[in-house]
Amino acid sequence: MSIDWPRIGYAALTLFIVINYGMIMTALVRKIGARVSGRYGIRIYQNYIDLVKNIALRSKITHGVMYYLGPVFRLTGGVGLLLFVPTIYGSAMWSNFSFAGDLVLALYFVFFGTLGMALGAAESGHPYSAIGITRGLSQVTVAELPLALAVFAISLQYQTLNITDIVAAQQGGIFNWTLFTNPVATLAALFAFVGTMMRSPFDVVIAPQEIPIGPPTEYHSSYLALMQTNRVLFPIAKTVIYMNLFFGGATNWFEFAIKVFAIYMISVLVGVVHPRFRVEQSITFFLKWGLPVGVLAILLV
Amino acid sequence: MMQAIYDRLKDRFQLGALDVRSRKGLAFVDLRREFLRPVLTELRDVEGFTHLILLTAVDWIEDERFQLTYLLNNRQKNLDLGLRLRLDRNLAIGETIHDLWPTAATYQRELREMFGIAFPGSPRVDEEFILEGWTDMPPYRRDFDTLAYSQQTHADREGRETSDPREFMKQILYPKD
Amino acid sequence: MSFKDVLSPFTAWKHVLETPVTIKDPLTREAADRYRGFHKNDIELCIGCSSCEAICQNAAIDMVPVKDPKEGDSGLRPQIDYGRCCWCALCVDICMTGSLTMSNEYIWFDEDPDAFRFIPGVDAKSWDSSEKGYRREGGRRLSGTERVEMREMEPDLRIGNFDEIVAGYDRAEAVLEADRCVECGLCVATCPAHMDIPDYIKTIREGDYEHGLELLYNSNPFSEVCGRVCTHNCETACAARHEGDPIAIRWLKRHITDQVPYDRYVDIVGKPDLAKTGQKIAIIGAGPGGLTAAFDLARMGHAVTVYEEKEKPGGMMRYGIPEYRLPYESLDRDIGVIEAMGVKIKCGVRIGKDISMEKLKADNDAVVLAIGLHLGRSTRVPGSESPDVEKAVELLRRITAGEEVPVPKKVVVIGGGNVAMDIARSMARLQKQRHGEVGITVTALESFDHFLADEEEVVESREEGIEILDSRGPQEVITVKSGKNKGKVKGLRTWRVDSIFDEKGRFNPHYDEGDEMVHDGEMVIEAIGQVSDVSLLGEKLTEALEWNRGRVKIDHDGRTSEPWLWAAGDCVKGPDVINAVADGHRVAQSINQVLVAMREAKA
Amino acid sequence: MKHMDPNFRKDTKTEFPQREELKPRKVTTPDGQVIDIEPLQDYFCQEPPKVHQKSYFKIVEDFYNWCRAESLWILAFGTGCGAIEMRPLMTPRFDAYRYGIQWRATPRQANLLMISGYLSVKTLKRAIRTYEQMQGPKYVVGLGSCTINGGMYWDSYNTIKKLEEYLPVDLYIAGCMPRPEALLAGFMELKKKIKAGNAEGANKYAEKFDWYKANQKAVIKDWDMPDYNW
Repeated sequence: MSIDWPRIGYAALTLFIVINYGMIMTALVRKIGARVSGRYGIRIYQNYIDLVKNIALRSKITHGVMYYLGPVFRLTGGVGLLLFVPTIYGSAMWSNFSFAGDLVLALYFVFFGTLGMALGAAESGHPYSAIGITRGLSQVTVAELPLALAVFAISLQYQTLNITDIVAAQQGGIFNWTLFTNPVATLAALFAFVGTMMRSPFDVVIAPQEIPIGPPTEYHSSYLALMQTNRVLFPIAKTVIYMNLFFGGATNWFEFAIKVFAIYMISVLVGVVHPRFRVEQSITFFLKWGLPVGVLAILLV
Repeated sequence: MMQAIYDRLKDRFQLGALDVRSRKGLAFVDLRREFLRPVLTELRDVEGFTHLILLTAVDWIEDERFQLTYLLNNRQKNLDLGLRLRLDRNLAIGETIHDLWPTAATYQRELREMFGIAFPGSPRVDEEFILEGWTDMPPYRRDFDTLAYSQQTHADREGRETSDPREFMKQILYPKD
Repeated sequence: MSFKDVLSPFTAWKHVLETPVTIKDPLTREAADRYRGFHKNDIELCIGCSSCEAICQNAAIDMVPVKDPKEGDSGLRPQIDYGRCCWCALCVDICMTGSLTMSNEYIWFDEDPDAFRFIPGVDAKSWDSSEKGYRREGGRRLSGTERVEMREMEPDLRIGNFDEIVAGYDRAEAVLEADRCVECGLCVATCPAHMDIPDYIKTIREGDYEHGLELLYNSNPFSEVCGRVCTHNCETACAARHEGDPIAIRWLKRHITDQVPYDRYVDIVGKPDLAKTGQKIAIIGAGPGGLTAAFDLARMGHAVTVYEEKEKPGGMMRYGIPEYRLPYESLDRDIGVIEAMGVKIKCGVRIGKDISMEKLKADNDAVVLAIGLHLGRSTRVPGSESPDVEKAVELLRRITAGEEVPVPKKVVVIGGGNVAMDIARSMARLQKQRHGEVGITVTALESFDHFLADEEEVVESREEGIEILDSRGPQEVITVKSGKNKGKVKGLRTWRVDSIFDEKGRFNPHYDEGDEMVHDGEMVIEAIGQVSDVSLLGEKLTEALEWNRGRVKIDHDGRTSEPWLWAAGDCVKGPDVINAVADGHRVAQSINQVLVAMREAKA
Repeated sequence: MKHMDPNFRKDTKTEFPQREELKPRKVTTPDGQVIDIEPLQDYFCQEPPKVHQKSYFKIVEDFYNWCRAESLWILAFGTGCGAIEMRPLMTPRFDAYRYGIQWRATPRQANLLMISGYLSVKTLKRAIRTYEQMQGPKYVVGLGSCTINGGMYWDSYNTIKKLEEYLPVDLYIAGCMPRPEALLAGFMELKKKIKAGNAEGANKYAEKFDWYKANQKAVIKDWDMPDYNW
């Protein structure tokens, strides 16, 4: 197999664009959230400063190899997810490493970061990390169930596991989107979306006052900077999947920006105004509402 | 109402006079040590004083006595009754009542630490409660001088000096007197 | 969880387009008008009484020297430690002058923790000129402002007799008055005898009168006397004076002496328990100065003998102060205490006549001259040599001694001091007894603005029917020129005074000759000052001593140029009891030092 | 002034016994091995803090300092009553986030330790551990009278008076407590100090480590932790 060097370059460029987009967008989202609660909120470039500040810390302590690898895995999850998903439909340049079975890989990557994080955070030996991981894994598992079912439903619907094909099937008008062709599956997927974006009411994993930040309690300096990078990258990568699967994908960067922002805002819309669920509450919620909708989606197909 | 309760108990338990100087519905009574448990039990089970509001101590250093105050509350009738018990200060051993009210164990732990009153049999009574690494005399005892202790432990910031007006004026106005 | 519960939080999104509630610029935000911010102190108004320091629960305030003290101002100023302060503002609430206030400034940070200590008003701060901030509201004071009124005998009841006018506080009144004291101690330094004023006022509050009495007699053996007639300099220095009446320190002192039975006095004051030194001291004059020195020296173990020319001891306290102000009984009680200390008082002995100065010097280790001012001065206006022109001190002495004095229906007094008031009021009482009515005119040189007599004396005199005229300069005592009553006084001619002193401050009265008055009276009494009768010293000693403007020259401790002779009291210093007492203490201290040195030199 | 007994002497002789769980002991593992355990040695790191050098290039260090100042992460640990004054800063009324000031729930991620008022000896112990767990450069701000000279608790047997003897303090803010505005003003001052490169408390702590430890151990009698808790 020959290495397609330009493709790697384009992928790196994609990564760069998405990270910067994420930096600005998450800051903007925080500003919007602040506005809802009557504040001005952080400066739009605050994320960059925080990142540099963390990198610039002089002392860094480590708890072992896995502790060190944790954020790396986490970032790998985000990068991997993004790289195996076509960012811009119809553009060879921005399709990254999309291939025939990439939907399965993408689903795997959604989990990958979380697992890597779990290993790393566990090594830090902090009890709050352990609590956070337990909460996180149990909640993510349940929350992703509707997504899995929805993905199952649409792969049945489109008879493919290739994301590019799924996007292609949705082209030609807004009513070709899965949102309209299979609203039940979309709804099921949105349950999962809201549930895994680490926002209220499903953010008990990082409950800052209760189990200081949860899994990343012990993370700081460059480790934290890596995780911060992932934290702006990963949600967007995930949003890209949702965009591709249910909202017709994007054919250019402008459409990409608008759609990602809009889809992202769904979780924000819920998140900034709702209080936090406890773990068992959110599990019950997903089992009671998310799962039936997912099953219904499959049945309807 | 309080008087009626008092009258029912007074002779059987040789209670002291009923002190009702405080607000309405609050009274205090002195009692002897051997009657503490029977009186508390009777008050709790018969008279409806189901709640132990607090158990605290007063250091009557001049009389060489600790006074324990058991403040009970009757929620139905909105009555508060304080039982006052005097202990020899040099032999400060109280009687544990944690079996009557589990919460008393905590109060007794506190009294053990802050006043040095022992309560043999009370759960965890000898463990540290609030203080950590305390080696001096119990700090709520009145012969413990908190200001002196503070100055011997936590030095004041330097540069503080004051003058007494009467001495200062005398010295300046009548330097030779 | 109903569907509404899920949806209703979304209504919060309506805020997204509203202006945030956040304060745009919090760094320049002013605090409330009455915010308790950083302290300010009006350094001129402040008297350094340390009430703020005393009330501070956090020991945040130190009193530090800022300027030299003057009367009623300790010269200290509060320094506040913001490592202690909790901005409770009790210091502002208690401030006796209202000088300590707070600005509404509240931002202060520093790297150096020692920077947070400052003297408000002295160390310049940005908030010094701030108009806003916390201060006491209107009349609100933690300590009372009004003095408890002293009950006095009504004028028409008191005028016909020499009974004591002032009733004294009862316990409740005294406690109320004592409660106003903030125990600052500004009075202590101001009192010549440095009495422990705040401490004995405290004993009143606590009801421990015996301890109070002990404190009194520690520093003043004439506490009964001073409780009645003291010139109370302390009250002019009182911190309470600045926003109300000063504490009635004199009456509180009297209250203590009133409360303790006399037979307990000697026990409480305590007889000297020192071994006798065997050294002897003679004191000439049984007035406050001499007797105080005698009291102290006796308590130091010396043998003290007091020689008094007059029939009874007490000096000016007995023969100068009328009985209605100071009952002889009170004086006798104080003298009784002094005698109980072992002091021998020999009355009716005039030095220079009965015993010579030389003999005194030879028989004693030290001699104290405390002869007071017993000779009246004359105005020397024409007619003042008339036999009907009397001197106030002389007349007062005769009244006290029970001698017969002429009591005409109309009397004119020259003078505006307390002695003038004393003689006027004494004569008024005699007139009332003799004639049933009062006819006294007091002509003072000073205007009422600069009057010498105490205001209460003036008020009470007027209540008793005495006419007081200010700014009148005596020009002539008018006598009957002819006839049966030739030589008898019939009045005093006075001119209005324009000014008393010239530009250089010397006594040089200037009169308005157009404004002439004639005051009718068959007797004129001069009360314009006194001098000492130094004739007892004898020629040789008078020559040997150094003098200073008519008075014996003394050093700080009261020692004259003759090493064996000390002088104390009015004859060398100021004209009142408490100064004489202070003098007595000083002299006793000095003599004791010398005597101890002599003893040690011998041993 | 409060009355003080001049004859009172604190007990300086009694040593506080070491806690049972910290004593060296032998433990039998599940597989039957017997091992020695010395908790203070085994459970904690024993390495003292190091002085960290500044960046070699001044322009880089300046840029870093600017970022450090503009991204001030505060540990949300209320050590005293002043903690309540920080809540208005977090909430819409003052919204400190717009100045780059944020609160972090863990010392690892925080740069600024606020000593918000009185420190009892017990809390001091926690504050020291917390401070040492923070990553440098780190800053300490003392709030109010209590941290400067004991404040209201000047006569308390269990409250320390001079904070700078135990931790390197970058800034004190006067008040009891200082209002949120005063806190903000203090933060702005701290920012200036950081940008000027003068906020080197962490290095100072490392340099004078022995002095700080001696002071800390003078008041904390039950020193049941290693000398350096990273």
